[in-house]
Amino acid sequence: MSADQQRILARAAREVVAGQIVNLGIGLPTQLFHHLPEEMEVLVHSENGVLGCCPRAVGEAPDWDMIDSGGAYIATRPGASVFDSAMSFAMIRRSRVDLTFMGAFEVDELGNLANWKIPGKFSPGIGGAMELAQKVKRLVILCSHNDKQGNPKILKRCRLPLTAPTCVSRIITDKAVMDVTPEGLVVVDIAEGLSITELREATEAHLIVDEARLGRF
Amino acid sequence: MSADQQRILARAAREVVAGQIVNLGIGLPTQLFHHLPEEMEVLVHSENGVLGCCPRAVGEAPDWDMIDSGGAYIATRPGASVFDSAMSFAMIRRSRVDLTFMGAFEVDELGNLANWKIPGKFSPGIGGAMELAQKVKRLVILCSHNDKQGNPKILKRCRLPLTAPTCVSRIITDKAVMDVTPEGLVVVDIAEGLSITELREATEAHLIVDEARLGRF
Amino acid sequence: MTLLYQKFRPIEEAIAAIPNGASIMVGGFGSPGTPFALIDELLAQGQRDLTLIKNDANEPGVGIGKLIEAGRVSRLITSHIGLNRVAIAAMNRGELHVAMHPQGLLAEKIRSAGAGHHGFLTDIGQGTEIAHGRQEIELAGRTWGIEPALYADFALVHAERADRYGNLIYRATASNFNPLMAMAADTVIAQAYRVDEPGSLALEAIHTPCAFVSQVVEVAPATSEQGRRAHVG
Amino acid sequence: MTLLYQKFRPIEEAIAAIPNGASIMVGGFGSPGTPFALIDELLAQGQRDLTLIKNDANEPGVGIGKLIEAGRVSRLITSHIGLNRVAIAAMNRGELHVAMHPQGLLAEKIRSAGAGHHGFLTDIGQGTEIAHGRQEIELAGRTWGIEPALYADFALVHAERADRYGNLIYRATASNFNPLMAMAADTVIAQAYRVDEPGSLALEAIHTPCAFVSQVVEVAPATSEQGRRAHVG
Repeated sequence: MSADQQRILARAAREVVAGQIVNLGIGLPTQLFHHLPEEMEVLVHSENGVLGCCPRAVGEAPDWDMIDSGGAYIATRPGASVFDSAMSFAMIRRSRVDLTFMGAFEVDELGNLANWKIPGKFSPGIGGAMELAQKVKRLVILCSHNDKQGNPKILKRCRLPLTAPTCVSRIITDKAVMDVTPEGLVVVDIAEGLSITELREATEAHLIVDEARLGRF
Repeated sequence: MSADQQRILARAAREVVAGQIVNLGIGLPTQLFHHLPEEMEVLVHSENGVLGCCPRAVGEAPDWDMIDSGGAYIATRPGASVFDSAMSFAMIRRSRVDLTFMGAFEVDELGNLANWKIPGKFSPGIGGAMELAQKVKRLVILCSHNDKQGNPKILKRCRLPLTAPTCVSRIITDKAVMDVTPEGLVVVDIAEGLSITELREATEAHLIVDEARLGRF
Repeated sequence: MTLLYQKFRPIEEAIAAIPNGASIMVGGFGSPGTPFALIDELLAQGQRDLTLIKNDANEPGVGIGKLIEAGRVSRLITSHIGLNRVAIAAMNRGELHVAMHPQGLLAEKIRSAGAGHHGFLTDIGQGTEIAHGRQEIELAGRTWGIEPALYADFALVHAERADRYGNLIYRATASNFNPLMAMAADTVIAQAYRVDEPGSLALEAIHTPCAFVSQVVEVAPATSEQGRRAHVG
Repeated sequence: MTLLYQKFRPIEEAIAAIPNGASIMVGGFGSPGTPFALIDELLAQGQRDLTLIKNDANEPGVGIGKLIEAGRVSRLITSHIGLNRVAIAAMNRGELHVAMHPQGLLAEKIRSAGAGHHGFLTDIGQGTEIAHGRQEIELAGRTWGIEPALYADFALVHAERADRYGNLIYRATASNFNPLMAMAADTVIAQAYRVDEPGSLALEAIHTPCAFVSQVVEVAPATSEQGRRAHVG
């Protein structure tokens, strides 16, 4: 894992409040699993049908029947339960998940999210992302600020097919932490060593910055 | 219980095939419970959420959490399960109940059934009867052939609000066993000592009788 | 949603969250699964103008029968009230507005809300008065009735065992409407005969995962006839 | 429906009931809950032109991946096939028709059939391409999408334990789509690692009551990687 990804995860871990029910999307968000303190009373939901999953202890043999939605062999913590897919998504659609972290191909000023399909290139299906994005109480996006070619992923308007419209609350990238507000994207924190000008150059979306209140991470 | 009711029940018990899933409606059908041989592999469904109920053993203390839909304290036999109301009616709507016995205010030549409401007099709600009547694979009605005033209950057309249209397969009364067929009501068995003329006089519906094939019960 | 470690509460606090005019789902089919202790606390606290949603009306002097007799219920959405003559009399006098649904449709209207839907397509009741005035839709060459989902502000449910996060296990036929209502209401208050530490319940044995439960209270196992009597002898 | 005492059958007989062209729901999310033994028997018997309904396509050489590679599947209704590059390639070549649904809608389409409904009203996917062309209805001043129920001829499900009437208990995350499919298909074939006499399973622990299960077969606990591997390391 890169240093940028580590920084994103360390910052993301601060979003989690003890006592919450949290879902971790496939990819980078899944890694957050290892950044939550073991003693923290948090139940991690995975949409294949488990609430209260946690990493296996070092050296613990896999339970072949116990995976998360990313397919990793997991363990469970006290207070956990298992259930079928209908129950799992009832929980999601009834907004019983407090906080979800997801990756993104694109996010925009309205909080629109695209993370499942690149027409003509990548369309393996949407899995559970659509319902999670649309119904979770708080959706935090974890992604690189720019794609591998350096193109901005934080846009004025998403161009790819949407996962869900106006669903994102906060975006955490290697360069900034941004909140989706009625006024637009407000920069909350900016990466150590990065200037506001550099951040704006790496971003297509208009960013609202109040320097007096700006944090570093 | 009257001798007529006893005869209806004894005849009704012959309808049950070993290996079936059977539902017993409130009232007289519930009594059939006590007419099924204990060793017979039959699971009795009750719509409040149990499959495999049976009478409590003589002297067995009631389990306060274990009732049938009529409210009687019951026991369960090997192979039984308990479940919620959604599962219970899923079973009904998916026609997983092989055979249901129900009472009736009125039944008619088309197999229409009315057994839940007498406008202005009796309307406590329909309970689970509508779904059972509409979806069970085989519905057998157990009722007196005539009401307390001697009026026929086996009609050309039901006059009371229907429980379900064209749902009845067979009717067992104190006077006859009748099958609903595309041609109309065919008398299968007639009560011992009763003449066909007497049966016709007690019935509003047209009855099809093939004397050569007529049974007694 | 309540944080996990804040769910295990005294019964008075849990019920105090219910305002006048609330819609409340109440578990139970007859007596089994009826949350008698929560109902008694609601009776004691005095909330009124309630809309209750329950399979039946219990019996006179039992469960929600007490709330109806105390004049605290304006509206009852139910399947069958034949065993509560007091409720039938109140309905006939026009003091209690009663909406009746076939039992399985009532269960599914609640389950539909619990699943975050807004209704379902059914053929149940076609050809009967249940279908009169019901919205319909054409699909695949047939006509289906639309049954809207039934949501509520609160649910009062009864469980045999729980943990303090609100994971619930039901027993025997005391399950009935409880797990459905626990999903359908915005705020879910569960009573259980035993509330243990998280980790005490087998994962596969949990019927209602804690995510759906807002408050869990421990109540003494019912010892009175009222607390355990089924609706027919 | 099969009579209770006729449900416990040899695997060959159970699978032989499936004709060419059948629609078949297959349980499992990744490997857990995938009925590997039933799939292998289906592969051995040679039925073709199948429509499969499964959350995912397993992995190349695993589970339904084998049926797809053998050219036995004409159509796949699924949620996500990202872990089976062979299935993606077959889709891209036009040899495998793939219909994709959001996972929770797929689960509910199956559950809707299992409950004997014909669809449900949802707001999921509004504002996305999932809603394009979807039938809609106005209800309570809002527009809802209609998701039709998804029935099937057969379901192949995996359980941890069973009895010979077909009562089923699932384990850990091997539950997933299995209980829903067991309700939705006309004929349900269950495999279990252990099939006991009726009465061996606790009443409240049974997840799928036997009424839904047509055939139950006993299979050896999977010992190969293929039989137990999750879809990602």
